[in-house]
Amino acid sequence: MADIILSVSGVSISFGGLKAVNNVSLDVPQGSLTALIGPNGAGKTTLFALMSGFLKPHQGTVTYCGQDITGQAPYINAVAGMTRTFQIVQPFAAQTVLENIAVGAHLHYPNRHVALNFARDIAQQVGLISQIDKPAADLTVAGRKRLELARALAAKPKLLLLDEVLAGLNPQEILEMIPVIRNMTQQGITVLMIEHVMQAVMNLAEHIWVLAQGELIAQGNPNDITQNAQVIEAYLGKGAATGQSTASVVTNAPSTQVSFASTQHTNPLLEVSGLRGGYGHTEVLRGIDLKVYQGETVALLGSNGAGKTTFNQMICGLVPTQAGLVKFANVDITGAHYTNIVPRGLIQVPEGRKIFPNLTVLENLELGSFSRARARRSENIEYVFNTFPRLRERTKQLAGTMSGGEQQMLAIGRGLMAEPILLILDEPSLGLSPRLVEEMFELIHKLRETGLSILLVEQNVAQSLNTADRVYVMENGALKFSGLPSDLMNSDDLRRAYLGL
Amino acid sequence: MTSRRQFVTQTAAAATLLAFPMVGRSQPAPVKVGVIHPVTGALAYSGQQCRAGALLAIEEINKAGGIKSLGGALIEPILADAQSQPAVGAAEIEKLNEAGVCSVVGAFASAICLATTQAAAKYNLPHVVDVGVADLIVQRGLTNTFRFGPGYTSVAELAVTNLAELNKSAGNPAKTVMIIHEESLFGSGTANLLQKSLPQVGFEVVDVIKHANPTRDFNNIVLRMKSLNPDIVIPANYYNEYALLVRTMQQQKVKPKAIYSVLGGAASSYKFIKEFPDASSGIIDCNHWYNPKNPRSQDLKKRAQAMGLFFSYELFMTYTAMTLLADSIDRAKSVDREAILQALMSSTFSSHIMPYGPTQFINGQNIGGRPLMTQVLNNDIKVILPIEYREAQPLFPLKS
Amino acid sequence: MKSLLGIAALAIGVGLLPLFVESGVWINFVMMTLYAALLAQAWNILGGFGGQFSFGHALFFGFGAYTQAIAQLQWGFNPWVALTMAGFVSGAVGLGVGALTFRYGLKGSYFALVTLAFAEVFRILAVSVPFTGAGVGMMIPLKESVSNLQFESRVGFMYVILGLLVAAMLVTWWLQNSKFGAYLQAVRDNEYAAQAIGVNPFRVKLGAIALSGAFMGWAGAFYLQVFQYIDPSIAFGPHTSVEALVAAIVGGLGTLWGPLLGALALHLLSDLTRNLFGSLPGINMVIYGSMLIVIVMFLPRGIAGIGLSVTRLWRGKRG
Amino acid sequence: MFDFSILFASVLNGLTSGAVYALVALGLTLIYGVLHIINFAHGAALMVAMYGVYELYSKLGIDPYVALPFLVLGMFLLGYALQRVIINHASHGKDENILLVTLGLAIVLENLALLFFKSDTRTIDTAYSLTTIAIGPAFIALPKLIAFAGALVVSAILMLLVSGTDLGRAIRAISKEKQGAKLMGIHVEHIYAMSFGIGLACLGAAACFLLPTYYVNPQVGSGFVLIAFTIVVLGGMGSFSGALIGGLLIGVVESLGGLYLGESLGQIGIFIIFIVVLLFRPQGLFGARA
Repeated sequence: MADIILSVSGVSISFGGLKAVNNVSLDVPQGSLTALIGPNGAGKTTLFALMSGFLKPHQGTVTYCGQDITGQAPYINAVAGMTRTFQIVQPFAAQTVLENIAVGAHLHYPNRHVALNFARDIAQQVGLISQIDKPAADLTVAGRKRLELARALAAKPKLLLLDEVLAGLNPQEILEMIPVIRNMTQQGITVLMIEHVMQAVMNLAEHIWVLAQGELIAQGNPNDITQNAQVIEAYLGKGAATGQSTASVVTNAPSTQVSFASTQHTNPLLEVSGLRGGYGHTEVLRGIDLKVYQGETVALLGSNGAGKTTFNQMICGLVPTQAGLVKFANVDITGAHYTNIVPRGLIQVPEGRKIFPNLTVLENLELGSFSRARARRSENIEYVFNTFPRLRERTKQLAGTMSGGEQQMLAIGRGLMAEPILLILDEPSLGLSPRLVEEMFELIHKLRETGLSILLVEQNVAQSLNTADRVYVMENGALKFSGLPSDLMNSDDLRRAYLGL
Repeated sequence: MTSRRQFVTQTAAAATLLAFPMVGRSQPAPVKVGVIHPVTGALAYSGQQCRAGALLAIEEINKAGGIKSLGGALIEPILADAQSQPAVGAAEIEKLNEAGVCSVVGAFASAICLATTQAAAKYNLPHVVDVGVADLIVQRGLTNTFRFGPGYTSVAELAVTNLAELNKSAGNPAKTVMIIHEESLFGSGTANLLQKSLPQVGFEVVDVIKHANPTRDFNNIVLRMKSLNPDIVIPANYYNEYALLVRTMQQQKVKPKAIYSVLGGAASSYKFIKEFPDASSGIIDCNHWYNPKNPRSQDLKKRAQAMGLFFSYELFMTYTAMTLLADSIDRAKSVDREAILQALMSSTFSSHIMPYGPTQFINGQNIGGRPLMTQVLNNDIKVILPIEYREAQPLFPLKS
Repeated sequence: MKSLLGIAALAIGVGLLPLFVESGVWINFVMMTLYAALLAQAWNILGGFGGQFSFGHALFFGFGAYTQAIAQLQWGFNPWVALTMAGFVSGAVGLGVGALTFRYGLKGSYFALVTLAFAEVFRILAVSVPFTGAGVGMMIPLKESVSNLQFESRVGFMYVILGLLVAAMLVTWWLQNSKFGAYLQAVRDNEYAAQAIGVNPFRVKLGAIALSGAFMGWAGAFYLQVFQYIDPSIAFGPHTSVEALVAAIVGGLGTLWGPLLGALALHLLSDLTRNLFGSLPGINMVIYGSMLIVIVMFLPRGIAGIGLSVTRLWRGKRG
Repeated sequence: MFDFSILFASVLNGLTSGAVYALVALGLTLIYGVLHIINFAHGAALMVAMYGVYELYSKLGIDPYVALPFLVLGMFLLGYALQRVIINHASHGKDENILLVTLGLAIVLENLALLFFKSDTRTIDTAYSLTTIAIGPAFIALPKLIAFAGALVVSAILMLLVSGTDLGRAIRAISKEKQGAKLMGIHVEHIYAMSFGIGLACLGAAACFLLPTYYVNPQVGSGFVLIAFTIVVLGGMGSFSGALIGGLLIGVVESLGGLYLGESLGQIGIFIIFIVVLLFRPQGLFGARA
């Protein structure tokens, strides 16, 4: 066993009610290439922040090269050779790519010219050399990920923490990045990576830690991990480990099959065709065709960075559409202003809840009926309270001070206040404990029984499949599968999309 | 809106003046005179009053046939705006110099005058200071700078002696004094002088309070006054604060034996009396004032009022400064700067509306210049001292 | 390199100006423009490169001016010596204010307002304590000689301010071509990312505010030498702070030439309007203010930003 | 050194002045809380409102207190238009530009006033301008008492508006969670403009309460901006109750400071508080951590 460069022992931190990281211990061997995986909201990025000094753990210690660096300022750690990248890329937007990299290079090369030359070498390594004079803001997602990497490399780290440097890249780009990362270890840099793109993790990492609900649930080499029932459950949800149980779930939902069949002939409630678009220069959606029929519950699956959330924002009018058509209730709402979309009853419960933290629970609900169903506000509040008894207890509490689960309920309740015709649920189970996840899906079942049409965007596959009438799988901004849950369960698409097999 | 009308008439006047040269073809070349004041910014009101005064003077002179010795050449005012900033004032002097003015009148505020006189000195450009009471202005050995009116030192000294005199003739009812002044050059300078000299004539200065411009509320100052209960209150500040102070005293029922202002911003202002007859009544002021016995001053007053302007000290001080300059140009018989400087230095200008002694400039200061003591009596401003200009008996102490 | 040649060209160009221009108006115009450019460049070091917006830069200006005055009048120093001191004193004040505000992590509007308050506090102190001459202010005697840093013609002063501005621009150039400058801009654009690669934001910001303060102080000392009179509201009043930041922003934040361009544009604008409409008090400033809004509307990246690509117009640093 | 009656009067006076400051600060804090704009045109806007009061009184003989509703409405419309038409478009959402735009607006408004009303200070002399009421040993000018009461009422109404209506909820919601608001169909630009309008409407009210005892000239606003900033910070940027309490507190501090240190030096206390609060409690004495 090589000697340990970074050792985390028993670190915990919690925000509000939520234990983001709970008593995690792990040792990173010198010169290794290891990975930290886990579903969204598992606390991976928080753990990185604790390691690199951006957060101070409430308990536990962080040891780097044999020294206790618990809560030591990030820049001191960086000087000592530990640098990190950020999941949400943080370029120095106003400066050129070369200037960005040079900032890193200056850590070891005070002289401007030397630093710039070194920065050029790094740009060469990561394949940015052709764009060094562009302003960082003009880079594509892939470009920015590379820049993130380059800037960290330029600081000549001993230990490099990579936070999802592959997320949002298309398969081609991912294939290009893999050698770049492997190359680093050959230069003797210890790499610890958070990654969702499993095929990458599987063929890069020699050792994997799995984090879920802030706790370390498994570790080992890639093969052990893929076989590990706990891991599969964490990713695919309950019952996915054993195929037939889920199958039964799907088959014992005949009612849905019928409703699905019956709606086939009528016009779809939501009809999206050839939808393209993204942010600035980067096209996130590469042509999406999707239908939701009256009374249907449709699941849209995909690893994160696949473009699901962008899709939601686009049909709700928050992100401009570049091409394609969006029809809702037989009305073309392509590129319409959000104030013209919401009143039609296309209501979204966004990823990350986006509740109003500085308002009370009641006020949040009241604003739910700001532009729709205002007349029946009080009845609807009653209805929501009956659906979520826990919210009733918290009427006067500031929403921001509630636990994640409660906030999620509030977000859904707020959405229901507008009497949605189609309800979009974006990652409703994100960051919830297993018990709450169960509750959440029971609730979705309930809503569905009321005949409400639902577009469910999820990572929790098995649960979603139990709930949905039809399924779409999105990958890198394009649909990879569309059909019945049962078909998907038995196909490899799923495992490929999630475990890279 | 009267205000708009005033504005229009005033600028119209300016316009016609500027038009004059074109009118008279046979006229000799007009005499260009720089008129620089802070007509925008914090000091805009006083600046505009000054400008109006200068324009009234020029109008009068031109109507009366211009500069005689120059074949009746008309005076052409070149207007400049110091924007209430010394730096801008200095820049405007450069502009006036290039515009070929033979001399300059201005620039109301002491801080601005310091900058403009110095800038003008570089071109040996005669600069008549209209108000600028800070004595620094004429103590720098600038040979181009002339101030016809008194500086605050002489005003303060006179104020103190007169106060002692008043007090004595009334049987020394007043012993204690409280000074309230604005915090900049004029207020602080005046206050310092008073603080030194009042004790020498037997008054005890119980308190000196400095306040900012603007001060939002004078109640706490007045409350302090209430607790110290001085016999005499001496304000030295600008119009707004002066008005607020006196009104607040009235509200708080503080009635000293006298409100005795030195260069009081509002004390001898017809505007103030019109707006606050009660608050203003009885106030004594030692300030720039015109000779009430001189009929010209009365019709100047009428002309000003006809234009919807108040006949304020800024107006007639600049008016007088302008006439002094015109007289000197006339005696210089040329627009040559050096000649005008000589004429100013040797000036014995007497045909003015001020109650001054014989004009004589020493180091640029007219030693004949002096203020008058006025008091607000039944809604009018009456001269009470010195005797030769007295219009009414002083009311001291105020019975309350 | 190109920039350095540009600065040299500026120095030579302005330096030779008096050979062709006698007009006092133009010399004065150039002098006041260079002076405004120095204010803006000083502000730009902290505001443009450091992303720390100060509304109270008059604080440093005032300290410079009063140092210049007190050193001469009360300690009998030669004005040139005083001038040197002025910059260092203001720089030190910058360190003090920075140490306080950055230590407590103030940024954005909070930093802006605290600087405003500091300036106001010292204005009131200057009015209240005797050794600044209180409200009466301070006046340096008129003794025109080079050794006394007073010149009978504006040309002399123009050379002095030119020298100061060139120095400020060289420092700015250095910011664009040095480790410190790179770190400063990194902190401006993204403090987290900067920390992750070894930048200590606190130290970097301190350096910037000290530099910025020093040049502001020299501007203040220069003002005193030219106009010879200073009082608390001239020294610490908001006017100077505003003049500095407006010129810098209008010209283009975080650029080498922006502040000079901004100062030039604004001075042309204000002189033009003043000379065209001087007889109608107010209208000149109305036009001036409207132009300010229009400039911001159409040149969101400042005058120096005209050349930049559309995407850069919209991105760039946050206040 | 001062006996009770003086202190009592001074505190009362501080409260009455503070209430009006609070009114000015309420507008500022609302605008800051929602748009995160430091509105440099606030003082100029107050000046405009005061000229409005002056004109209504001197031309149409409308009493300032009667004019209040018109002023409030007028200022609201002005504010809405300024934000929707000018600030929103000119600023490109960049702080430094917003700063310049509001600065430019201030210059324009002040000098338009100079153009139309000339520079001279104007006061209105209502029947009650100099009436005073004796409260215990202290005399308080009637208009100041009315201003005090009025300011409290207006702030109460404002708080009801902000806490009790959908508009108010939307205003607060947007200040923290723009996207969530959009998904509820709340029109962000419209709410921004509403907030700016309401912010200026407060000034309309403040003007009506000020003029009977104060004066108006083109620069009059500048005297109130800095103190309003102080109050906003003291109360916590975006906190309404904070602004109200902060206003009263500053009023008293100013009054006592003026009483003991003299007016000029007395001001220093305000700014020391200002700095200390900013350094050690930037969320304000009453605000919650942002």
